[in-house]
Amino acid sequence: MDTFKLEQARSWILTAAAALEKNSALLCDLDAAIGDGDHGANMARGFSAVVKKMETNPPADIGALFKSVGMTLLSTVGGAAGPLYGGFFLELGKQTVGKQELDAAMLVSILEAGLADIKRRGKAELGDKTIVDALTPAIETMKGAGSDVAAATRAAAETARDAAVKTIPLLARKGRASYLGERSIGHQDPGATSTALLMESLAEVSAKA
Amino acid sequence: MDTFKLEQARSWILTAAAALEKNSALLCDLDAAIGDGDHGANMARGFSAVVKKMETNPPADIGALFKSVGMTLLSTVGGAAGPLYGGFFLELGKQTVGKQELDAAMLVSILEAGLADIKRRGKAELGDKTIVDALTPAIETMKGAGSDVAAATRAAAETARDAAVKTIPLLARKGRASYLGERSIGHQDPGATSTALLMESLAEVSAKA
Amino acid sequence: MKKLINSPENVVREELEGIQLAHGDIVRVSFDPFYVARKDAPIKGKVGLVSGGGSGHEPMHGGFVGLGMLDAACPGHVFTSPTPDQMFEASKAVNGGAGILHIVKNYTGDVMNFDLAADMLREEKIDVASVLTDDDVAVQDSLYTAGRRGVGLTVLMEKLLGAAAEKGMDLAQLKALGDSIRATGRSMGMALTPCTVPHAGKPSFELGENEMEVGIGIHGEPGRKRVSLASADEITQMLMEPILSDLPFKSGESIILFVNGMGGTPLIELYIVYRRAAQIAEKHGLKIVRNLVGSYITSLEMAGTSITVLRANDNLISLWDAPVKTAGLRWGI
Amino acid sequence: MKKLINSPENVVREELEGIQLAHGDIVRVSFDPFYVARKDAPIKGKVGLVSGGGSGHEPMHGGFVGLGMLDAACPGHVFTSPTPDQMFEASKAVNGGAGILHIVKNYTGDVMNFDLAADMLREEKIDVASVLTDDDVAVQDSLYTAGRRGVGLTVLMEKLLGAAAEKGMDLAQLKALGDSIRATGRSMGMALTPCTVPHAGKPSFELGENEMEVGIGIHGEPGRKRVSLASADEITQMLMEPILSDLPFKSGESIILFVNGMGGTPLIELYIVYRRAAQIAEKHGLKIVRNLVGSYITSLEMAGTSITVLRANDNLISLWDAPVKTAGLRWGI
Ligand SMILES: Nc1ncnc2c1ncn2[C@@H]1O[C@H](COP(=O)(O)OP(=O)(O)O)[C@@H](O)[C@H]1O
Ligand SMILES: Nc1ncnc2c1ncn2[C@@H]1O[C@H](COP(=O)(O)OP(=O)(O)O)[C@@H](O)[C@H]1O
Ligand SMILES: [Mg+2]
Ligand SMILES: [Mg+2]
Ligand SMILES: [Mg+2]
Ligand SMILES: [Mg+2]
Repeated sequence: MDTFKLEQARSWILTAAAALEKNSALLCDLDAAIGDGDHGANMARGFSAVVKKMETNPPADIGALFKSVGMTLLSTVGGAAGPLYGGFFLELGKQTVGKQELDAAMLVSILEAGLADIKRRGKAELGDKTIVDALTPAIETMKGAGSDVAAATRAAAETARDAAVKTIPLLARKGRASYLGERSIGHQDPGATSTALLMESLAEVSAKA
Repeated sequence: MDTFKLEQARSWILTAAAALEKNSALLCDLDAAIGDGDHGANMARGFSAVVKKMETNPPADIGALFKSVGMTLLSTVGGAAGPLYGGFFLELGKQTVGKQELDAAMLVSILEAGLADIKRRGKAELGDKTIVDALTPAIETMKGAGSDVAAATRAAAETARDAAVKTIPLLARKGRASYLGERSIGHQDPGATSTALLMESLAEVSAKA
Repeated sequence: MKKLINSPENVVREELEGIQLAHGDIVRVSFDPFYVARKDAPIKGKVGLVSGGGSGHEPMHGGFVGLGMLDAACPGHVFTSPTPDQMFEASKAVNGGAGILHIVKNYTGDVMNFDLAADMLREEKIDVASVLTDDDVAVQDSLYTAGRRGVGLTVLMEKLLGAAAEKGMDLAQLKALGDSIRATGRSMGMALTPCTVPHAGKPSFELGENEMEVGIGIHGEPGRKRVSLASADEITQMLMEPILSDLPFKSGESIILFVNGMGGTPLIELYIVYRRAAQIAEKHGLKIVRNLVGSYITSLEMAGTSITVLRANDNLISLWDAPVKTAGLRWGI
Repeated sequence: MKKLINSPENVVREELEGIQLAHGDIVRVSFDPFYVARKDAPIKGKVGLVSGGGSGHEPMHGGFVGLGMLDAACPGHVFTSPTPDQMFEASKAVNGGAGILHIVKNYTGDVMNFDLAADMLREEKIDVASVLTDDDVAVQDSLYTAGRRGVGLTVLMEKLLGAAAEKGMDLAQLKALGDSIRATGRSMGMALTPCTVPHAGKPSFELGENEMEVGIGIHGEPGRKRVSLASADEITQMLMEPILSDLPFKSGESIILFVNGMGGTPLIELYIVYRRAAQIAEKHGLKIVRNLVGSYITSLEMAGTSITVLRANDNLISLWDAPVKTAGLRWGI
């Protein structure tokens, strides 16, 4: 597959919504261990609102789609994840105004812009035990994985999944988990895990093209 | 034994205090089932105050002893048991002013006066699942048991113990247990049980004379 | 037993020390015997309002001592009625010469102990009257029983009589007003969890994960029935229905609606109960003219709620709105 | 899960309905988006004070809306920061033309969401400033972390800034006052039991019968350490010591002392904690000029306590004493 089309973008969001719904309890449990136990509920609530919005108001291009996703997440997720994922999708939207499809390189570059927004907003660096720890290596992998969108996103998804697991030994320096100090060590970061689910959904819809 | 002496009256109170202390948890448990769970603590607290008072201020006659017991119970037991047992001993004190010893008939008559005070104050009748249900038959037994104090109190103690057990099937009509209605059935009344302990202590000290 | 205490024996004394330290501007605490009195008592010419009861129901009663409410409160041991000497000393301490009114919850122990104290006060030529609360509709009343328990209405009674006493009502008028409040207020409560009396060290009863007790009092005693856990709306209905039909409250009447927490129930849940109670009251044609939502008459850390409904009129509304300055209830000053 | 609720999804909406029904004389509730505003807002020429945060901390913040305190509060889902649209709409609704001050507890989510709302307000040419609270000494602060949590000081902040805004202070002055309060207040909390977020349906963590969590926040999150159960005096010492040494508070200083309950802890225990906290403060040479004892910033039905100490001066004392009329805090009016 050489390009990522509006239809796939739409499927991505639907697939991600289903995955977040399915893994809501898992994400809540991860968050309960080192945060306040709401990450799964926040993400599931936000993405279910996104799905409802998409049904009543199907966007005409990728930019409009991502913008709508971002706006909806901002006003429904709350917590830290709301502004971070909301801002991420708003940024993706800005980068894709009017677009009907994206090639692999563009996909990488819009994800990079999204990551930059997350880092600007949350001020987290690699290794702080956050979303950044899953997204950064996933994008790196994609960059080096060539121009086949399906292959690149699949590789990125695997990296994200591994990277989420690799947050376990980290000491949290950002977000709620940072309040725990040393006690944050030994637990997988919920935000990195939801990012891995988003990347897995991206790979799944890209493979089906 | 033909008479009940000041020394025995003193021992009665000390023995009763020890018995109530020892059975405090039992009485609390009985009270928890159909009341508020404090009867054992109330009685133990009151009698331990009585013991302290007796040590610092040994009464010179039976009347003074019982009056002091009554006053102390009134100001330390609280709840329903405080006025009931406090008033009971105050009444015993009134009946024995200046006395150094009592014969069996007098013992019966002062206990009857004490019971009358409890009934006047608490308005409970036989069968209401209260102290009255243990004290009434115990005194009846004593009445018919002749002039030997040891034998009479022993018989009374047995009756009281049985009578306390016989409160189990009763429906409470007075005191906190009455709030439970039908649910008070099937539980032994704590007040009847503490009365049985008092009567048992009386028998024990009378036997030792 | 998980409690912020040092030892079961010292709970009441140390609580009183805390109250003295925290509210020394409003009250003074006597430690022998235990009572909490208005700092500015006795107030010459004002009837002294004295209440009391077992501890474990905070802020009742010590938290209701102050301008516009009680003159003194006598705390007993946890869940145990105080003793006559406390009531006697407290009453004497706040006697401004216009007599003493005892506000007594209808429990055998409380009634008998207050009666003894009243006798002692009369021997000292102090005028004493008493008002009972026996508002708990969960208890079947009859001539042959101890009658109903005094529960949530006690809080409203203390506020309303406190305001009336502050305005200069005499003892007989206060007694009459109290009796009329008694006659027109009803309550019922329920528990999601039991509570643990400190010296007992274990819960007062056991409740399964899917059970609740309905018709509970405020002493960790079992209720009238144990039923399956239900929703807040269903629970509220279970409490409101018997309350409304008991008096009965009639369409068109004005009421004060009081939703109370049992000690371990957070405010967020009480508002969910209030919501439904208000809806039911309105559907019944009642007009809620004043309300109170919070944990004012508690049962240690028990989770649960009770609802109190009191018929209101203009006089009661103005007494309700009158200034009150206590640790537990405060407005207008 | 034993709660007086109907369904986890409806907890916040139904709570707000209850608040509207109970406190319609003080507040009006918006349901889309969720916020609670002063009934008489906007007040021309007065800076609008807006706070917000996850639900489950009642009475904070909705219970602190009213004269002399907040102009609006935005409730998020339970323990989840509210969203920018709520803060934007609430701020606009109470904008009296003198600007808006956001009072924000220092959590990543709260800070980012309020920042977004502030951006949106600035686009509408509304002046916005914000004051953070980050008073929890249990959290080690550093340049590289999210910093400390905002906890109990938030209640005092809202009271004091509310009074100052009522007196006519402008936005810059309020911001400066808020920053100085932030700089001189410290808190720490502990839990005897966890709490259960409704949609999670199970406790946020497990605690053995002989364990407690020290250094807990207000979101059912685990604390900094788990230790053996201790007495109230020992626990109070464990909280007061880090608080006093952190600022540090120095002998001779005046303070406001706030002993808070976590939602499931009854008042009787809070007074036992207050007693010791006051003794420790006095031994440290501190003068307690004002205090607050009660459950004002809670963590659902969690049993536990937190202590907040704020340096006081005459200005703060007069702001503290100023009239306040909210569902959760009321005096002087
Ligand atoms: N500053 C930050 N930068 C990036 N990600 C962050 C930051 N703070 C928190 N997160 C992510 O957000 C996740 C928690 O989200 P969520 O539970 O929804 O919000 P909250 O912490 O407000 O309850 C964390 O697991 C972490 O991955
Ligand atoms: N009216 C009454 N007459 C006689 N005995 C009573 C009466 N009311 C209660 N009692 C007795 O008191 C006992 C309870 O005493 P206690 O638990 O100390 O007081 P309280 O009920 O106030 O907690 C009951 O078991 C009963 O035997
Ligand atoms: Mg979270
Ligand atoms: Mg009892
Ligand atoms: Mg009792
Ligand atoms: Mg959260």
